[in-house]
Amino acid sequence: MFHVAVIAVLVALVLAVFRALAGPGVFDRMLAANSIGSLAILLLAGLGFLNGRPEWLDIGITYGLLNAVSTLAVLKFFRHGDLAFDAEDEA
Amino acid sequence: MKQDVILRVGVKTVFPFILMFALYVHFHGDYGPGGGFQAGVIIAAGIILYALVFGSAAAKRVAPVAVVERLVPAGVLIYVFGGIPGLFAGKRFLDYTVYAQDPLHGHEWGVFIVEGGVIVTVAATMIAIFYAFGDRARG
Amino acid sequence: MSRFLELLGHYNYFVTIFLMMAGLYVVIARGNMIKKLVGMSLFQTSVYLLYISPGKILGGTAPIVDARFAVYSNPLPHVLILTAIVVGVATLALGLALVVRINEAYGSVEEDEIFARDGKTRDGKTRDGETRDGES
Amino acid sequence: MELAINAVLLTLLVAISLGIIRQRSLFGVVLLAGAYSFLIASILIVLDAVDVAMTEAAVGAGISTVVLLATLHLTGSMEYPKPRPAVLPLFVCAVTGVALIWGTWDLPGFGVAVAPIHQATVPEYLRVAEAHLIAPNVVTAVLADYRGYDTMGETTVVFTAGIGVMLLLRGRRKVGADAGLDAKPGAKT
Amino acid sequence: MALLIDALSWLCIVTGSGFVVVGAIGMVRMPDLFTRMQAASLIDTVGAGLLLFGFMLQAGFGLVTVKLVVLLALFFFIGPMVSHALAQAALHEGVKPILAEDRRGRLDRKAKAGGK
Repeated sequence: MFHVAVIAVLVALVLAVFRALAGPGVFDRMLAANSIGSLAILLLAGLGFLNGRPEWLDIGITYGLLNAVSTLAVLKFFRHGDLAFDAEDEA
Repeated sequence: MKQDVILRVGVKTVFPFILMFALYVHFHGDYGPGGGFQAGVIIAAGIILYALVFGSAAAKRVAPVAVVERLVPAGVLIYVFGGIPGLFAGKRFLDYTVYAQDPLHGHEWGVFIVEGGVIVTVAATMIAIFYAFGDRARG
Repeated sequence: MSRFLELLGHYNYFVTIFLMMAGLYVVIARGNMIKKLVGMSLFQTSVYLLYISPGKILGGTAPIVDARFAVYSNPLPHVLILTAIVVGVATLALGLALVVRINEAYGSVEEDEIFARDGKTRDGKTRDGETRDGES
Repeated sequence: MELAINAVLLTLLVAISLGIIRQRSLFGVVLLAGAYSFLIASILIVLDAVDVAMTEAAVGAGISTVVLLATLHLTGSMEYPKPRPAVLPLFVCAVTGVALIWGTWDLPGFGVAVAPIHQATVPEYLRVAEAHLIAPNVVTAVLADYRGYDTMGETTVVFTAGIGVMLLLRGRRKVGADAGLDAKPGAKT
Repeated sequence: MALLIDALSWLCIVTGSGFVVVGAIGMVRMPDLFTRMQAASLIDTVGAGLLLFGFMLQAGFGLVTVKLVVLLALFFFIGPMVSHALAQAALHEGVKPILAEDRRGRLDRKAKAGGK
């Protein structure tokens, strides 16, 4: 049954990579990159159960955190340009 | 992004758990994937996330520049000093069996100290790099 | 069938070499320095694959010892690459810092423009502040 | 199954790397590099390198994206529109690639346990670990214990790189030199 | 009882897989950024939720389940945060959603052009 999950996630990964390569705008690429991160977490969980060693979900948590960090960094770059931008500076 | 309520609340909630999780990765490194290098990078990522949402001035209150810059060499020194007791005991540099009677426990203590050095250096270096790039932008 | 499986196994090496060449191509064919650095990290990841792929044993599991398993993949390449990754990002940051300084000194990160500008200054008309900046 | 997953992920990796080569906006390159590092982390999971996968995801997707974006802010994010002639580099890469692929024919097959890499030193590590003389995670144990000198060197390299970045980027910008250069036509990309 | 739990986790995993694939197809097929985002959020919420819940049922009580819960909480926390930021940045940047009026207008124009 874990095969089903892993295959589904792989199919979704192929489609997400297609969107990342084809995506007309920057935001489409960003969305696809974020989805690739989420799918990598699901793939990791599925593979862990498939191989009988599910105790490595820590790696998945790391992926999730770093996915959020990189996406927020990109978005902040888009809004302010400067990654270390402060609202206090503006005032 | 400081005005953004959703991001602010979300990051404020997640931030302590990131640091806790980094410590878990560090101390659980003997029994699962993890260790000093990974934990250091995760701590740095947590601080960077904080700096992204609250601005770098707020992040510098959490991790002051002076402290971070002193921690960069401090980690290497912890590593090196972790190896020196072996020399005094007449054994080789980085020989951990001197730390306890039982060689296994000695190895565990040695790995613990050395990994402590690694996490300090890696985390501090990554944060210092981020600060350096961020400060350059404002001249 | 076995021939196909053998090729599928060698696919790892093919992809590794493809990525290596892709990185090399970006480094030598593109003039933008940031893109060159990204190409260098492509090359670097191909080296990770080159080390990790031979360490895998089919049917084995990750080298975290547990009573339930008997066959483990090779941990030694993992150790070498683990440290290489962290060092890799530190050196990438160093390279990017150099690029930032080059951009401040020359006003460009394109190799062609920098060479053109250097050619101009080398014809006797040296600008003091700039050369001193470049040397320090 | 392992081989099939591996093959699919490697193909996606090739696709993303082609995308990185073709992409002219540096911003897009950074985004694709993030996706690339998630994919390579997944491949490392399939190849049983869990510690490496964790590090690669953390470093590649998190830190290097942030550092690259910070650099883009300082330098400007469009690649120079005029492409260079690509025939010679392509030729060099193709020749080198073919030579390297020719070299792989003699390598042992993928995933066989009798390959030479698995014969020396590693069985000893695994035996010691199974006898509970070192930590169960062999990677951490070898990293900090057997190869302690190596890791000390790596830590020193990280430290040196950090110091180098600080030396290059801290301190005041030379405003005069900067302004003089920027006034020249064509200085900004 | 074991059979029941097995069947339930089967159901969850298969449905979750279905949602993941549907979300990914939507991400490729939808016409503009915002609809694509909505399709992609299917992966982050229903797909990931059902898959991880199915895995939880398989894992039983233990550290693995705790980690899965943490992972699920992370998905539910960070997914909406990131989508919110993404949509806001896109709107801020001037990306316009394709509205029903645009579509109807185009259809009307087409109909008129066909009629005349």
